[in-house]
Amino acid sequence: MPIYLAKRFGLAVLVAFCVSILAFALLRLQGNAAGALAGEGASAEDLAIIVETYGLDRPLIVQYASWLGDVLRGDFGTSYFFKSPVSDLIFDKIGNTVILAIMSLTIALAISIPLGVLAAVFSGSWIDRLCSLVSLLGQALPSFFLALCLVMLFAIKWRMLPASGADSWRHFILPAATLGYYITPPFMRLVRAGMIDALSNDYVRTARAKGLPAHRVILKHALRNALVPVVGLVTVQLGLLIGGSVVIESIFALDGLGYLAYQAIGYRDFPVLQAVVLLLSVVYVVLTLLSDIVNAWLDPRLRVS
Amino acid sequence: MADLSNSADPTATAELAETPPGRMSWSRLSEHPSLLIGGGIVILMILIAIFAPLLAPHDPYAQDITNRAVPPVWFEAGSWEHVLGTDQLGRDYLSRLIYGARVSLLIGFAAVSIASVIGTTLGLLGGYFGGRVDMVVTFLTTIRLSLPIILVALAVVAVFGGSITIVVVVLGLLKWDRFAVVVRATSSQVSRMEYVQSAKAAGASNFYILTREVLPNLTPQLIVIATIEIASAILMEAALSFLGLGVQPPTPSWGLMISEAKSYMFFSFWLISIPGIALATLVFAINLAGDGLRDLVSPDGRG
Amino acid sequence: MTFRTTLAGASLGLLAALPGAAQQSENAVRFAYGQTLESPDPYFTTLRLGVILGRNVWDTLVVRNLESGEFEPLLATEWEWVDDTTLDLTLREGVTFHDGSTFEADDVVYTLSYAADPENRIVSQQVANWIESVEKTGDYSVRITTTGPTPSALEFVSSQLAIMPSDHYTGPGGTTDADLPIGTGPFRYAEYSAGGEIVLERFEDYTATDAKSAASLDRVSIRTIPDQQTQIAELLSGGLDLTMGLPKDQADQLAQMPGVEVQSGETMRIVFLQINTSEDTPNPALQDVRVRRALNHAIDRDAISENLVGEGSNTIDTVCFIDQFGCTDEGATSYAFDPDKARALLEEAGYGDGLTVELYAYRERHISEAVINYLSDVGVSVELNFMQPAAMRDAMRAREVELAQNAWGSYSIYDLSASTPVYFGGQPDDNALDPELIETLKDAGETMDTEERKSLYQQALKRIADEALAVPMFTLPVYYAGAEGLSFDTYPDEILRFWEFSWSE
Amino acid sequence: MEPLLQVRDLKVDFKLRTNTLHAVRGMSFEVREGETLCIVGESGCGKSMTSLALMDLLPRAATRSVGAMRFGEVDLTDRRAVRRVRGNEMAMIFQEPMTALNPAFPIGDQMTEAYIHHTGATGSAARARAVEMLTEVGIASPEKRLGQYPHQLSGGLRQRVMIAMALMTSPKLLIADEPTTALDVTIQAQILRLLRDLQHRLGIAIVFITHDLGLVSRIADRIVVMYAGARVEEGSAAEIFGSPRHPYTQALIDCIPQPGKSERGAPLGTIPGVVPSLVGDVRGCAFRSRCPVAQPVCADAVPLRAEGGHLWACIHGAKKDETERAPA
Repeated sequence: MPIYLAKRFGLAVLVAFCVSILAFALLRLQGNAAGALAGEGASAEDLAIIVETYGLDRPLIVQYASWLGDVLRGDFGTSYFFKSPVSDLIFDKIGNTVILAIMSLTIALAISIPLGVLAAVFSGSWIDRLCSLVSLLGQALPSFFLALCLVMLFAIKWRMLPASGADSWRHFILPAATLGYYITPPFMRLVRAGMIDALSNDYVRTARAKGLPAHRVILKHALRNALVPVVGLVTVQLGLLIGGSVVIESIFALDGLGYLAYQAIGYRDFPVLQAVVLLLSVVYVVLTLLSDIVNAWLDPRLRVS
Repeated sequence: MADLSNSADPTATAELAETPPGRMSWSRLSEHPSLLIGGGIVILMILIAIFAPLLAPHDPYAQDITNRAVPPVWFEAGSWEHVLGTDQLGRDYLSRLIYGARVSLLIGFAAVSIASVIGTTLGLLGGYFGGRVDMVVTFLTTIRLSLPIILVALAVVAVFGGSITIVVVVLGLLKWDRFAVVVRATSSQVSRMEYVQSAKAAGASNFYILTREVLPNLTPQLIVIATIEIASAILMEAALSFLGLGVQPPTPSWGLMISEAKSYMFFSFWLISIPGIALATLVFAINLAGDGLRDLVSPDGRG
Repeated sequence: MTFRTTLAGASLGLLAALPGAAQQSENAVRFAYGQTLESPDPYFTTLRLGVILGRNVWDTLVVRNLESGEFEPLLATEWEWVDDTTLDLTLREGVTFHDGSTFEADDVVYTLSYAADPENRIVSQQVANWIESVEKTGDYSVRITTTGPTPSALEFVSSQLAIMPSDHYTGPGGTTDADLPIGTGPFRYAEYSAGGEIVLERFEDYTATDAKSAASLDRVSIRTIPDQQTQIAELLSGGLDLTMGLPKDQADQLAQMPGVEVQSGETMRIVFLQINTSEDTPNPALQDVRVRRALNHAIDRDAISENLVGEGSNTIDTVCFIDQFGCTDEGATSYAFDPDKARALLEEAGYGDGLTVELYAYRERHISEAVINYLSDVGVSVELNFMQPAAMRDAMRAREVELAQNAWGSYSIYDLSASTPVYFGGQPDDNALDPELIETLKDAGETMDTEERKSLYQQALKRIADEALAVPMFTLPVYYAGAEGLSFDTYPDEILRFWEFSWSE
Repeated sequence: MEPLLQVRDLKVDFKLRTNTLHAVRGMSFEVREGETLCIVGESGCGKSMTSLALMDLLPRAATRSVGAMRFGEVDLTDRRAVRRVRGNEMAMIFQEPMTALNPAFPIGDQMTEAYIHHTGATGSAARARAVEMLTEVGIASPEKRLGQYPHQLSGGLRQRVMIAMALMTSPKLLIADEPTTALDVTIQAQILRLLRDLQHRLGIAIVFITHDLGLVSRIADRIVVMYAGARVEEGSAAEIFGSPRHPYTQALIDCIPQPGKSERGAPLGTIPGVVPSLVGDVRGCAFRSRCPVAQPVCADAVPLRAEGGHLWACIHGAKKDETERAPA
């Protein structure tokens, strides 16, 4: 297993490296880097100075290497818009995004695991059908539409929750519920499939034959095994959530990474955008690596061998 | 006693006895109501999109800013002149909705066409050739998966400007991963099959084998993934347009209509709910059809 | 039928909703603005919010009384033009900055010198580039020497030139070591995070004057909420006390909600389409005057003004605000809404088969859409680039923009030098770069004689209109939607004077 | 003596979309205390379904109907009652020791949980019992085993663990569903010996389900031969092997490889033909399509013949007497 993990780690590093090239290309894609750095009304001399200070006249490879060096030291450059270090901005916002992602996941799991279990235990019944209907609807309803409807009901009509912002945990409920609802279907499908698979296993029959009550059979013996692939999905979804919350964060004016990136797109603030894309990709890579490790640890068969 | 092996599940054998496996037929189709309903709605929407000029009662672009936000006919202030009312610039909402179906479907189909070509090609190469080629394909797929798709799409649209073409190309270039993963897995199975091996032995070219022997066997899975991806592409277009970085006005796109209506939602909910429901219905129908197709392709339901 | 009742129910149910208790008890105001502030320093943002913060956190040397039109003392108690290019000011004593340090002549010299130096790259060069030098003539007196006759000098002194403490900056571009910017105004920064929430607190040691009182609110928090519907939701759910800049439709509807009060006000803000006719225009068709005239004829400004913008909006024929000194539409060509004529002009110019232009815009998107529809009706198809103001400004200054939908508020300065020259006087935002216009506007800006100055401005405005170098459209009223019980006055300069705000009861 | 387990007219059906599959068609049998009853038949003949029906473990798609089914005093048609005895007085072990244990939990946990549930014992008492049982089934260093996971044990060990687990609650009846099929021949023999040994020492009744008639001869007191969901013959081991009456039983016995008699590596004997479909109504003798001595009358209801405790369902066979054959 150490060899397997070492391989996975190597792959992760390689992927992160390639993503960094893409992210670097993103900044160069929009062309006039010097002009963007110099800002408005820069004179020709200004531009020349900028080209020299930032080494924009060097070969791209050299520029990339020095940029990568900076990035590895945690220096993502300076925001065109805010004129402050990108790393400060990211450090400022990432907390909100992580809270949102974790809350969304918690909500998604709290819904999908019980429903997935029910759907599997009563597979083919109306509960199962209802669950798959809900899951289909969840995939069909645009997240931003759902978000607006939730705001209308919970914030305006019933005045139970704030409509936007990130000041307290209550502010996170609506955005987290929206994202959570949106990512519930894949979890529900996975739990259901895993449970159906687990329930058809011989060890479940053994557990029943031992006279264990149904809930113990289902919740202990079947669920434990059905949850193993869920762990993998959790890490993957966490990665996607951190990147995919752009829409939701902007609707709820939730001051997180996605919102920062969305604003950065509006300002053509490429250093920020570049940093967020790179960061999110690396987070995803790290999380998938982590999921492999956790899976290996969860499965006793892999743990020992 | 060799025939007394012990593993048979009486139900499974009975099912097999009842219906021959892997055969698609109308009688089997009728056993999948979700496919019938979903497919029916999708076909209806496609027809609406194709015949939009005949169906739309007004020019979807004709604005009349003295006659704005007229509610649909079922409200007191509504009229049959504008069945679904008019939008914030006085354009006929029904007509825009009808033309909007074109945009959604066009983007969905076009983007997924690009994605499926890329994904299928990569998947086929990886699955069939294995080894180094496969490593490269897997690597590319991993990189693609690690990119935050919405953000990258937004960034590219921001650089190149929003238009239907850009949205289609961006989504096409970003959504091939599922095709690659599934095609790779299946084609590596298929390429180990006897008839592929014998075709190889008979000296058939790789291209011939891939296109004539392997690809046809993947078609059912491809269709299933394509439906799911079309639904997801349509939703992403809507999200991009909602953020103002997708299709640009005055093109009627459902995502854009939702975006334009959002600041009216607390007072004229119908403005946002009409395109919202249309979008949800289309995506729901496609997913429903996709589920049905999946059941049809892999009857054990684990596909 | 059920669908119908659901829809109706949803809308009606909302109308019954009441905004909750506002922030009376906290004696605070929660305000939302639609665009992100790029810098807490008013010299480094063109955003209206930056101007608002500039007035609340800082003081200017003098201040204009909007009713009388006269200048009144603020940080300066007396001022006098010694000659056409020399202004002497006597400063107020006993004023302290938020950090406790005393306000002195050094601070004025430092701030104005910093702003005037183009190397320091403040965003709007015209507010200070008329300053040749500033010298300290005593602990509480300074002398400003101008580069030439500058009739509008006090306009800038009274509006944009906020006084910072000396040695506030560490380098060009507004770099500073201070955690939060420091001023002498009625409020001080308590919190600022880039793109996040800004919190102002009452400055207890503020030196109140007749022109500017001390604050009564304890606290003002300002959030960026880009989505209008989120702003409305916050207002309706009691999460916000004030927002400004909502479109007419939303303001009209909000006005009918219990618990929300909507005020509208005429403003100095003018909406016009700027046309890139410069040599490096990305769209050479725009260099053809017939095309530009066609654009003018194609758009029904009256209809947009009346239906989309609402009360308080007046159509304009020149790129300035009518109450500004020097602004007039006399003698300027006015282009009536005439799609046929527009089509004919395009035909004549060789674009009968259609023409594609890119339109950049950063606010009032609904107006952009109406404009696009009008233009497409005469065969001009428009690609819309909707972006953040700073990004659009950069694109404009790089002359990459074809058509720009601008909404210019002249920094609340009642002098034409703050409007027309910005776009036609050779300044960075100028996309016409017409030498004749640049010359005329420059002359006018340096002419002290009022009548002569007026006539030079009129000449420039006439040329802009005749050559159709822009599509002047209308003035923009601003709508303020606030919680019931919040009392405040609105002014045409769109500056929220938080120090005048209070909660009734 | 009252039989420990009594089953009369057990039927298991599976509803299909358009039809019904009759997996078990009217099985009846009895098991006495301390006795080993073997149920023998080809795969798919319904023997496993029979055992699952006893334990109320049938798949959800199955419907069960029964004339009578009693375990001692307990009515096994009463689901609540079943839950009390299942895993307690009535235990079961399965064919695949690889998969019958949950891979996610250690052995000790899986052995003790049901014991704790049924007896209310404390964790440590349960572990002590588990150690005792592991020793009982001949597992060395049982304490160490308790902490191990199933994948760390060999197949034979796992089946021993299964047996130990089944014995935790001192059951009166052990249902063993093909417990040795998945094991090597040598391990098979060990497990069989263990089961026989345990039965002698603990006095447990065993229902041993297998397709392997060869095994049956080594362990059975009584034998039920099943074919196509129904009992075709029942008798003591001596009766079945000594004078099989049903042509199917005879065919099965002919298939057993005889050490010394059949050549090593020679193809095993097979019964020609295929098992008939059990979908829809099954009339007459289900074996008649493969039966070498079938008669037209075999399509009618099959008589059940008895000779003492020896029962068989065939028109033939009062004695191995050709004259009994009905006229053509």
